[in-house]
Amino acid sequence: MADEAGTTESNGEGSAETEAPKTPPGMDLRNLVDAEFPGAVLEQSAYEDREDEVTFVLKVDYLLRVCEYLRNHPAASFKILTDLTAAHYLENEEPFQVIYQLVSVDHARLLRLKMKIRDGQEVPSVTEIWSSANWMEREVYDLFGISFAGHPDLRRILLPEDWGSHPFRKDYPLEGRGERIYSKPTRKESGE
Amino acid sequence: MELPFFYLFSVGIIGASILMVTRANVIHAALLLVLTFFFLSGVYVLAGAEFLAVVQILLYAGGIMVLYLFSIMLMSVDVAVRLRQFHRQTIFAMATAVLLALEIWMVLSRGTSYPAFKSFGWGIGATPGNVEALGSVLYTQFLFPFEVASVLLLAAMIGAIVLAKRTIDR
Amino acid sequence: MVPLSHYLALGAIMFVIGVAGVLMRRNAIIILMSIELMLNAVNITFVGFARQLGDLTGQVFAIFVITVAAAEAAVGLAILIALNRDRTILNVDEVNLLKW
Amino acid sequence: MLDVESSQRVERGPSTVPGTEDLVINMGPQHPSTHGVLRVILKMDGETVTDVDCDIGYLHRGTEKIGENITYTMFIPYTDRLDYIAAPSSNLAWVQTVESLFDWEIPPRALFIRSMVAELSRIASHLLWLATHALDIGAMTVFLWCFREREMVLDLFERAFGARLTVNAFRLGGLFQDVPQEFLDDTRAFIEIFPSRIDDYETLLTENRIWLQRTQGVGVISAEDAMDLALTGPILRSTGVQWDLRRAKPYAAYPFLDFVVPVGENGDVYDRYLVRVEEMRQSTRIIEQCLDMLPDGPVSCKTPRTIKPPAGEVYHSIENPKGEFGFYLVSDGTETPYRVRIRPPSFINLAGLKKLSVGGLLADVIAIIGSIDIVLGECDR
Amino acid sequence: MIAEIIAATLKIVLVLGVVSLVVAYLTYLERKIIGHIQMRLGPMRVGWHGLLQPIADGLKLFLKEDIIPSRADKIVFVIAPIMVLVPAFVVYSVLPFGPNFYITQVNVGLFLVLAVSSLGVFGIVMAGWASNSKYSLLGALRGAAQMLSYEIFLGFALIGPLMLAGSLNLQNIVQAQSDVWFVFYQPLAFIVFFIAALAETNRVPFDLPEAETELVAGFHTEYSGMKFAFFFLAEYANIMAVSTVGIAVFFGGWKGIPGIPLPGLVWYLLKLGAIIFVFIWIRATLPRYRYDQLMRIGWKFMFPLVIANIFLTGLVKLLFL
Repeated sequence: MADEAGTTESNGEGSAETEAPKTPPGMDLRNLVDAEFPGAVLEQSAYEDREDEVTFVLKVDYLLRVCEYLRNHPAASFKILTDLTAAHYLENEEPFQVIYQLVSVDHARLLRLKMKIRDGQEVPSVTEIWSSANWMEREVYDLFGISFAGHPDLRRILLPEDWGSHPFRKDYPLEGRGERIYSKPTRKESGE
Repeated sequence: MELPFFYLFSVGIIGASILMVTRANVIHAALLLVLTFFFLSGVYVLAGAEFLAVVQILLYAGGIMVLYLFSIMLMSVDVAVRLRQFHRQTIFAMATAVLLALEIWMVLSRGTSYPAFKSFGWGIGATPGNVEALGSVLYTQFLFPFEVASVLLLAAMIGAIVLAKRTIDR
Repeated sequence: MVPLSHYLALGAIMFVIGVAGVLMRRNAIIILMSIELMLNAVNITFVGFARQLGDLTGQVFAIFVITVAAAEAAVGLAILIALNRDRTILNVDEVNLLKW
Repeated sequence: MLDVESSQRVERGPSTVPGTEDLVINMGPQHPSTHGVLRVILKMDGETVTDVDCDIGYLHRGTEKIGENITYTMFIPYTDRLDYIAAPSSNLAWVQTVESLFDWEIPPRALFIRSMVAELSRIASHLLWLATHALDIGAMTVFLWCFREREMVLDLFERAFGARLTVNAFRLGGLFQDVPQEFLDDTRAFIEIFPSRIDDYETLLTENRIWLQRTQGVGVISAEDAMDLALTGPILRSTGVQWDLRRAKPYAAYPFLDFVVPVGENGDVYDRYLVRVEEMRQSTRIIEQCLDMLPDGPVSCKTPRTIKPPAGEVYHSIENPKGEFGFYLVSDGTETPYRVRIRPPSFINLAGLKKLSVGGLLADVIAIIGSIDIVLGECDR
Repeated sequence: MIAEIIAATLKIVLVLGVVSLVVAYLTYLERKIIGHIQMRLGPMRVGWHGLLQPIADGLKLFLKEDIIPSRADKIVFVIAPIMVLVPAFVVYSVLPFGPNFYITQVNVGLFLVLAVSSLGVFGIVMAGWASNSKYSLLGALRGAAQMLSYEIFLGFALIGPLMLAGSLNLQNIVQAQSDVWFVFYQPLAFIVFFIAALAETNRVPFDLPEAETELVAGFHTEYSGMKFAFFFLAEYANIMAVSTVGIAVFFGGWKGIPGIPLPGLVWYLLKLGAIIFVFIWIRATLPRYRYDQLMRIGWKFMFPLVIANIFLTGLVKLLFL
């Protein structure tokens, strides 16, 4: 069912791209996702002329489904999750953005997915879809404190296990010890 | 000249073997046993069995005892050191050993009067450890036992593999 | 020239030490090594006699004894490794599954 | 089989822990073949590896956070310290990312010099990789031979930029100043002798039976798995996927240059070796073309005194010697970036170590770590 | 009687002194040769062209702090280097260096060499176990398995030439090669012997017990100072010993090419230099085998080869001699 819809969609897209070059880049993918998951893409941002900077802002609930769809659909075929990171916008209502940078080798194109989340909100882990997410989600957890539901091994990766806070948040002080809660390990702990 | 060396080696053998039997640390015991074998090969040299002396070092020390050490390292021996080392039956065991020693001593002290020994000419002196002679005896007169020994070794090899391998399929 | 009785006495002492080791110790590896000691005690006797009688048969038998000792060590250690792996046993009195 | 860990056993009773036969080996962070401060915790059954866990972060300096608090130009030297084996490549990734926020016209001479220096850095990086990889597998002569040529490359860097390792090669908008003529002459002299030197290394390794036995069929990964793990660079190409950003998303002068993207077949350590060695040859070709085609003219476009890119976000990546090296940059229109994210090839490729090495032997892990070609400065950032 | 003892002692001291010196300079030779293969100079600072480098190294090692790890088994830890060094030197007691230049001759000479050199593995196992370190233990286990297996091939490879010579006495074996060196009769045996010798002495490509990139330094990871120097010396003494055995059994020992009048000792040294050069050359050229590959080529390739060689030798001897 999904496959059929996908193929017809992609065929339509191929022709649309050649006929109407004026459409903003990434519309084919947008249509693809909208057709399968209406309402999943909250907004789409891209430079007028840059194919590779296409960005979809996704609803958190749809993340896993959209990712899997984009990975497996032949018209998208985003086999590589090349980068996964986060950004902290302190003033926003949903201060954290989780950013997924996808690469399709078959079509030689890039796509950026984004999710805006509140502080403390859990994000579903995409490790089931792309194994490469494993370490990158750990890194985001380590540095931003965003936890990923369903991650097989969510530990800190770059900082010590007992580092008290998440330094890449914008409210992390740059000087002094600040909120950096770091307790020296007791003798017993470090002895093992 | 031989006698002092014999006593030296004997003291070494007895001392090292007593230490070996009483050590708690298995590795130390094994190394002491190797030491015993060195002294033993010294005794073999004195007895004119040079080939046997070298075999003793090559096979016993260089082969079997390395196998022992190898196996000990594969097992967890550090725990065993802290456990009780001797049986509850130690006293009886000692008594048995002493009894055995007495018995052997009695046999030995009366030994030369046994009729079976009398027919041999005592003190002929030894053939020197002639490797060629030993080889020819081994491969002619004792060919059958030799072959049996090789079969025994084969059986032991297969048995060891079967026993020590976790799963045969792997 | 070392008299025969010396060889025999040395063999006897080694044998008794070996017997004592087998009977007293709980550690299976040391028991195996004590058996090696006993086998070597026998070898001394063989070699002593070979020397005394001017006959190589004793040495030949000593070689066979070493062969048997090698086989015994291989199988014995294999058993110990199997025991140690499955039940982490090193003491003989814990091997009591077949004890009546 | 080996049991060194278990000191907690009780006198009686069977062991209840099923994993007691495992030997845990801590490899690093001061181990000779972890190529820096990488700590690998290996669980082994005898000599067979059953589990791999990497402990990284010993070199974590918060480079991304630093980048968010200094100006765009000031961050260029920090990129040197990421992949310090091939520093110009890191510079290139950063300056191109920032430039892509503007609509500057970079002069062609600068583009060609950038490509040329990036390829020189690729040669330098691959030489260091080959040297240490061969040394890990025990071939010590290759190590010193490779270093001889790497010294020549570093001398070229010194001639052009005044530094050997952390060169700070490029500026936003082009180059700081034109390279001296001697640099071009020396580069030409270098690429004339370099192919024969590659032949020398290959004489020692490519058909060496021991080398083949140690590398063929070791650390095999399929193209699907490699993409799933986002392995990029020579590792991905060794599986037969022709994915090279110089080709797929051409940047700098690469659209005008003719080169072959070598791919392997089996995705094992040996194919990665072949791919990298062939890449060195191709790099030589690229450098030669750059020298031939090098146009005259300025080396920098006019840039404002303070660099304030328009607000926006961009992800730009280049083909670093190790793989895809990219920056995700968010600009809020001020002098400093709002968010700098480094897409580190070593970090992500290292995540594949577990997949590559479980089931192999201890010696294979060494070969596999070598074949991944990590540099911890960029892995830990 | 006393004169005999003094003469014997003098001989021993002389041979041991010369051997120690040669062994020390083997390290220099190795560094120089490898240096030139790798397009560099090797040691150049101490003395003319670094000639005093081995002495400087020895002094440095002698003055270094002697560290015993706190959780090591101290007695075994101390005995281990001795157990490695002593067999390495005892072997020299029966090796022939010249027509009249040897310590002693015994009629089980070659056999004794094999037996004593097999004891070196004890030192390795003891060192690995006593260090109480996993790298050391792995190195020791590898070492034990490797040396135990390759000793067999080494011994079996020597049986072919032995059958031709009909003696275990090394001087007799040398004499038996007055006409033709055994290497021409027994090329297979020599190949296997040489490979096994590389493995026995833990040399590249079989240096697994001390593979620095895998096991840091293998069984002697925890050793320092003079104890470390003992392992080092023993390694080179073993190389020289096994080369000497190879020369005696396959290359006519101290016998030269007829027509060139040189003393036996000089011939021996020339041959030794050639063989050791090959050892060093191999080290500079080849990568390292993996553990399972090492065992595989041993048991599946070399073992059948030596058995076939013995069989062929016996057959030829039976039919044609």
